[in-house]
Amino acid sequence: MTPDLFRILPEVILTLSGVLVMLADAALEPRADRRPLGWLAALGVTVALGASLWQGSLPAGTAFYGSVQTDAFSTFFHVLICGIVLAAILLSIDALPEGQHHRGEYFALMVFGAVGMCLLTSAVELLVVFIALEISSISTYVLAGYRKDTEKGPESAMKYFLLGSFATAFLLYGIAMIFGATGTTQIPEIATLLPAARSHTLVLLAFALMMVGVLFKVSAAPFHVWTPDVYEGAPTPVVALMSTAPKVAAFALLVRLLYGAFPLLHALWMPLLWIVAILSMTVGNLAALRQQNAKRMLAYSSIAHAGYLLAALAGSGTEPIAAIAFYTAAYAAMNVGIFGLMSLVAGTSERRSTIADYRGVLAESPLAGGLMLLFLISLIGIPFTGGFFAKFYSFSTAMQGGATWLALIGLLNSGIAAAYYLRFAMAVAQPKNGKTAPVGRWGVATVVAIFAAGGATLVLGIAPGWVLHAASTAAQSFASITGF
Amino acid sequence: MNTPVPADWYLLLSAALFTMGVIGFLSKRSLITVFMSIELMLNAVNLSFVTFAHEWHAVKGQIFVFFVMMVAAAEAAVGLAIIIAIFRVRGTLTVDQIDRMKL
Amino acid sequence: MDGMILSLILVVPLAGMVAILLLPDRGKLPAWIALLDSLLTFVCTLHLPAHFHNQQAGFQFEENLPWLSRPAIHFHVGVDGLSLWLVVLVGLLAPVGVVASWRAVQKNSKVFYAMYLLQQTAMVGVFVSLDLMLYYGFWELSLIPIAVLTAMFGRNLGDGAAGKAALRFFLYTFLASAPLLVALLWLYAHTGSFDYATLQAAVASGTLPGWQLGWVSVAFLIAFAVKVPVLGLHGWLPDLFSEAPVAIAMIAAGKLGLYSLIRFHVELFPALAHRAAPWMIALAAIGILYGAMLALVQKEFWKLLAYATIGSLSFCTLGIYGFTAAGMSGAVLQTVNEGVIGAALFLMFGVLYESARTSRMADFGGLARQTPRLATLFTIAGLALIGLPLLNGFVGEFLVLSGTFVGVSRSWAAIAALGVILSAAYMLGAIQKIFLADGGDQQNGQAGRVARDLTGMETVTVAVLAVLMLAIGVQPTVWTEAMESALQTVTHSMHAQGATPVRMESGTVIASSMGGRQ
Amino acid sequence: MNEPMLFLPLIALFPFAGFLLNGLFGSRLPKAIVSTIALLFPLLSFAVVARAAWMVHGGMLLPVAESGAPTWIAVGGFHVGFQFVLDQLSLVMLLVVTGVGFLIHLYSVGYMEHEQGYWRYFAYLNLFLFFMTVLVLAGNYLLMFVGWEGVGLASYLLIGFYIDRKSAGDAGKKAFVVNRVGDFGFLIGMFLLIANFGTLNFHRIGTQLAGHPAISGATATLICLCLILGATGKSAQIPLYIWLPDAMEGPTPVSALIHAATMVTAGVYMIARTHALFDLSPTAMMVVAVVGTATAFFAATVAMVQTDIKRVLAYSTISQLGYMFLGCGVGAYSAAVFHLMTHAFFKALLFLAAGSVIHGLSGEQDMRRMGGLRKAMPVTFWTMTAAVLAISGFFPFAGFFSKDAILAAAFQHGTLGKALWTVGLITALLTSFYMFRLWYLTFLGESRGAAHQDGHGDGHAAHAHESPWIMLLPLVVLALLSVTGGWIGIERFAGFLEPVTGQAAMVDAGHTELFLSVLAVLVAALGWFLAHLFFGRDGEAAAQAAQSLAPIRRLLQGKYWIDEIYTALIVRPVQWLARFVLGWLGEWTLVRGSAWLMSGVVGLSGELLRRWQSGNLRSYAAWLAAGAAALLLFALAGTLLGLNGFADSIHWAVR
Repeated sequence: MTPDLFRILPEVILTLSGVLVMLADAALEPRADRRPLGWLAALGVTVALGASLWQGSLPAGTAFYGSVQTDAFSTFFHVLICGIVLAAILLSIDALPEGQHHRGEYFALMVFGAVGMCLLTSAVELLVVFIALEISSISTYVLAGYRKDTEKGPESAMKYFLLGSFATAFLLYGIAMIFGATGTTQIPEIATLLPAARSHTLVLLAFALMMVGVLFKVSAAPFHVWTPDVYEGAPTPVVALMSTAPKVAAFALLVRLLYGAFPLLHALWMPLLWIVAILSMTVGNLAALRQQNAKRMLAYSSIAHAGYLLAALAGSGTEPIAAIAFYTAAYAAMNVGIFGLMSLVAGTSERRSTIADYRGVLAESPLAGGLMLLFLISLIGIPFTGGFFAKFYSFSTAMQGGATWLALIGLLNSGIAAAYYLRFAMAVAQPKNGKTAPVGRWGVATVVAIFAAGGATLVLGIAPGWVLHAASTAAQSFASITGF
Repeated sequence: MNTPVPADWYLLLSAALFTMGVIGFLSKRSLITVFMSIELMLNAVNLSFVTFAHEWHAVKGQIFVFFVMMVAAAEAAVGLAIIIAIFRVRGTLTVDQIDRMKL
Repeated sequence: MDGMILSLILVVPLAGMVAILLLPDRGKLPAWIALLDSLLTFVCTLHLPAHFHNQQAGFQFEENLPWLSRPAIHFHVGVDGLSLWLVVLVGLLAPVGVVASWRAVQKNSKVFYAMYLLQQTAMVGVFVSLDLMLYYGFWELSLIPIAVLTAMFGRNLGDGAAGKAALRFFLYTFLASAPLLVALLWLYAHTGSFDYATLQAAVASGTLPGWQLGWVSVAFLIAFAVKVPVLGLHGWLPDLFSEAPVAIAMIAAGKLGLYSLIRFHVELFPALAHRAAPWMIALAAIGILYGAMLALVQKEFWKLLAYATIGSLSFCTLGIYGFTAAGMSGAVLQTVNEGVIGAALFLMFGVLYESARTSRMADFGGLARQTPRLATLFTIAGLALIGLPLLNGFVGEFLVLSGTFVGVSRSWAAIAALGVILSAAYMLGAIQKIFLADGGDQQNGQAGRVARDLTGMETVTVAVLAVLMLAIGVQPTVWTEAMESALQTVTHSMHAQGATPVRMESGTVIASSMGGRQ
Repeated sequence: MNEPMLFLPLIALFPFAGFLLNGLFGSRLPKAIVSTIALLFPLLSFAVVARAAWMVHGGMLLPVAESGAPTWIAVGGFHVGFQFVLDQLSLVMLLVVTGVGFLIHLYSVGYMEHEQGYWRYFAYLNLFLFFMTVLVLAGNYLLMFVGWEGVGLASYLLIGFYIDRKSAGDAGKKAFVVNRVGDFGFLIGMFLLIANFGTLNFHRIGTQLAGHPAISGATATLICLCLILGATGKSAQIPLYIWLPDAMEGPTPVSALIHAATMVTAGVYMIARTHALFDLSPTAMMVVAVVGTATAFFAATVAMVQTDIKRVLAYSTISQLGYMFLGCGVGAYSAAVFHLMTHAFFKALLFLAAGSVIHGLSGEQDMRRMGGLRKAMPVTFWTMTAAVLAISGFFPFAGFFSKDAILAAAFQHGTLGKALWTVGLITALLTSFYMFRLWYLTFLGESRGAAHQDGHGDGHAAHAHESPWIMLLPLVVLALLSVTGGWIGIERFAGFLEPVTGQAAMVDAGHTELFLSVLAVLVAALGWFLAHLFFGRDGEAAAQAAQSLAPIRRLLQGKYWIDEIYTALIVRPVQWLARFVLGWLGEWTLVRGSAWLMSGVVGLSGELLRRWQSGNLRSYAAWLAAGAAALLLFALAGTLLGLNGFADSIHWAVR
């Protein structure tokens, strides 16, 4: 029997590296350059990545009295989250302004956030879910408000913090309710005990309240209002992290809850998710049309992508899980890529905020402009890019489940989405005029991160075979364990 | 002699507390009070946990309460730090004035 | 070699693109690479007709490699009579486009030529792919270069008109292809494969639910009709033609949409295409007059060319939806003709615009003396466009009109034939305003804008196109033979739908038509 | 039977070779080489035709079919090739086309000597000959259509030869577009033929008709009417004649070749070629006859008041073509072709002589500034006199025989025939009147050249010089032909054409025929006398006659304002329709409007949603709470009310 520790090896490594970074930061004198700390954090995350890959080879099983479960599903998400955090750290090594003495904590916070998110994907005990959620949320709250000197930084942190804890309170209340109804907080046990639940209104209440918390984290439609303001205020590398990793972890949690805990309520949450998906897509795309600020526009686009992801749930069998897994991977690659480039192009002082500021970037530096075009095209969903295949796979799963209308609305929505992505791409492609500012310097770390993201987007578009395979094995193993 | 108070009463109290917390969150003007209302909501949840733990004679509920309190403490620390940061930059704590980012 | 040629044609432009991206953007280097690469592509495409067996039905040079197992997508490419000459056309137009933008594109030509070569791969991909998902991939990919290059190298960038035109073009096609993807997924959900042959069999077998299949075919039809463009969906054409760089505009309209209409609407859904035919014929016939009349009153030559293209493309749609042997072969031939003539006219208008910086025809006048070569070649291309016998336009138009008149409906054919008069009027009007003494600026002393004559390279290119126009006009059988064998299946399958194909030679009086509608 | 090859395709390919050589290399070759090329190839083509004529004379049976290339268009059972067929009719036409063509080429060398773009002129002229020979030799309608539009193109290029003159460009465009209207009719006719006969080959259609004509009279009439529309376009009859007078903008030899001798006769040739079909529908025949006569009379009236020498000849051509149409209309196809041949001779001569006059007066075309050229240009004078006598129909000249044959045939064609005959006779009177008017104004009386310009006495007559011999030789040859052309006599000519044009209704010999010809000559003499009266002795008779008829004179001078009516009725409405109905309504409102509306709605809703982000934390929290409430309601209400599909899976919820 593999010892319990192996089940949470990646999380342990991440925690250790976080602590190490904090200690190293304390050891350095205040004025020293914090860049090596970034490399240290990056090293830690890479080791954790390796550990989770190794963990994949272990047979699936639970640990710590069934509170944490590792299977192909959790490994897939572990690798994905570690990859995202690694990229975010690499991006921020060059992006953060010089001379800020407290930069050490920045990298530590990112690593601790990673711990929370990884734990979230393998937790099957609601208590562990709550703790993991809080760890990742708190670290992202602080990261959001990182640029303390600007007016927008603290405001975005404040909004994210208050609304986040508000939603977590709802989630917690839901957990209490389910505990009251079934007497347990173990996800598998909930599923078995559900038919014999004490009182059914309690179960439904619990489900609804938990959904509020999770949908907030996923930034789906009615609970998306925080996203634009927070993304606008936070520094761009943090947004690269915030818009992808927590969302990926939240979707893993959503799958765990829906398929693991409440399979019986299928007839209840299917139409619910239909409505939320359509709402998110439409709100996300329409609001982004007239958006001038680049980051706010991409915030709305992430809301829309949450909608496309939820649409996949309309499928039947294990297809939706595989589709969600693949979509999150492609979505992560695109968003990390585009935000990474925006942080590079805007430079340390973030002087490019509106879309018009990005005019003439392709002429200024063909490499950065070209890559930006690649990511935008992938976000639109043009074939031979990851974005297209993700949407294609998600909507074909929905179609298999008979949701033709959802697929049609989804694709028309991505048609509307093309309008504002293209407006951004056209601005980038315009020839230079007077006020085209110079593009930031290509640091080694940024090169690695952005080319990794670009490569992932292209590979997921042209030869998505092996990632598809990984996603479907994850779905198979999840299904076999939860036995639906 | 004094029959135990039935469990539902506790639940009702916790629900009441929770809704008061929500209303507080929506109506209060100062950041600190808003923050306090979140704490109130968390404690309401603790109450319901304890009730269910007693109901199901499972110690797990109480363990949960400890964790919730621990997390509430962590949140308090971070939350107050953020509130101070805002105060230093904006010089005000009234929620309605902190809306630089809109539209 | 036969098994590899199609993927070679797809890869060569990509290789050129990569070479251009890697090498520095100094002077004419990207342009030379693009020219050599496009010529190489053209030579490769010529391999196809050389080894094509006209009589052999079905697809040739087929390659079928599994690409993805989960949604069963294959890299399945093949060519038959229908797509053979269209691939060669793309091969031919590639170098012509490079020559056309030789002088026009000076700054960051690296991005221009890289995108341009990507466009060639996308277009060849559309014509050769037999797996509907692969087809959809190339179909969408072909939008990007056009949109980006129009935004970057468009004409009046100042007031953002180029950006708007690019955006309008992209959205028109992209929004229309959303339902297309849904239809594709629906078919996949019901048949489990994207392969053209299996889908064709499944649709023919009638196992798929009726009314939904109807909607699927409508989705296919609209997506392709926007790309042609058919009348009513042509909002994007005039803007794109007056904004896009010449090399892009000459390949943007017509070919992709028409080929897709035949292959993926008429051949895939014969019964439903048969039901949609009356509407399409009506739209096409009116489109011919609509385009020709609007071209008559245009003051700028880009808009004139746009509406002329709408008119001549409506001829092709008229031919396709007549389902007669003559009509369909005529339509495919007319597509090739429109490509050749359009390329020549675009190149020459580009030269005029580039040297005189204005597209208002009244500003020119009396250029025949200044630019003799340009005048003669322009007149030849113009006459080919309006369908002068012994040039290629006439053969296409005659076949389409005779096919429609005899096999479909006399009234529509007569209306369409009126277009012949209007086309002569607007083209000769243009020739007169630009090249002959139009009295515009001549009188008030200010000589018409000085325009440069064609350079050596440009003259050779347009001369080759002119000779091709004459060759197609005199010996069209070289081209129609391959097309006809491919369309055999369609015209016969149409037979099952009651549209009896026209038997012309046997002398018996055949006034057959669809449901006796005269 | 090894029939010797007649090399028919060469007849067409020789001029094409001339066109290619001059077209590609002409601008770099000296004038001498250009003219040798331009003359050599038509001569070769004429030689082949002459050899063919000699072979036929020697007893070779016609028709002979040879094909240039086997197939041209072969699609779906419809097959048409480059078949060239020589029969009696096309032999006559070829003799005229290549013969007169060569003479005009010779003349042009002199006339165009010091013109810019000399090589371009001869390239286009050769191109014209190529298309005309293709038209005549074509074995099927489609190949004829190639020639048909080809000559239209050549005439467009030649009319617009003077590229500096806007009026030339407009005239060229007008000619081509009006021809295109006719070609539209021809195209529809061809489609009807394909629909009814399945083929466009003359021979096959002939055999199908000869057997048991399966097609009804009505379809035959429809086909013929379409072909007539085509013919009126090409042969400048009402209603599509308006382009011919403007075509005078081109150089004079062009008018002689294209707008007198060859191209304009294509319509008559086509009708003669499809006489089998026309015989089937009397209504079509009647239409041809009436159109012909009306055009003849109408054009003759207008010609009377024209002052430009070339315009007079242009209207005279339209009038004479009217006669040929009348001939065809009454079934006398051979008479029509006979008149076509003779007309080619004397009308070409008239134009060339006029050209020589203009050349002599260095560009002067207005008859009011001519006069007294008799002594200055004797050869031109005598050849022109021969032509004037021929066209007026005086006895020994060619015009008398051919016009008389047509009028005789018309006379016998029932009551309608008699009416047409009378109009024809009146037109003959007008014809001789305006021809002699031209004759008097140009050659007799004293020169009015300089009087208008600078008042000194000598005027044009003094320094008007005779044209060089290269221009006069063709004049003399054509004069001979104009005189002797008619002596073949209609009987022998009809006999020769009989296998092609079928049995012509024989004129019953004896006194009626004699009476008609005498009457014709008298009418011609009367015309001469009137002209002599008005213009012979200049002076008061002409002036006071003009006053009394002033309103009619103005009407005629305005050419009945037909051009203006056409512009008002057709051109303006089309442009208005295009600019406003299609332009504004179609493009801006429907197409652009719909796209703008859609994007507007989407954009507006986007704007509203953007407003939703008020930035105020409490409003965010409110939305969050509202969302949560909605979710709760949905979860609870959904189960209790048993929304669709809810009840089955969690049936126990109601408990």
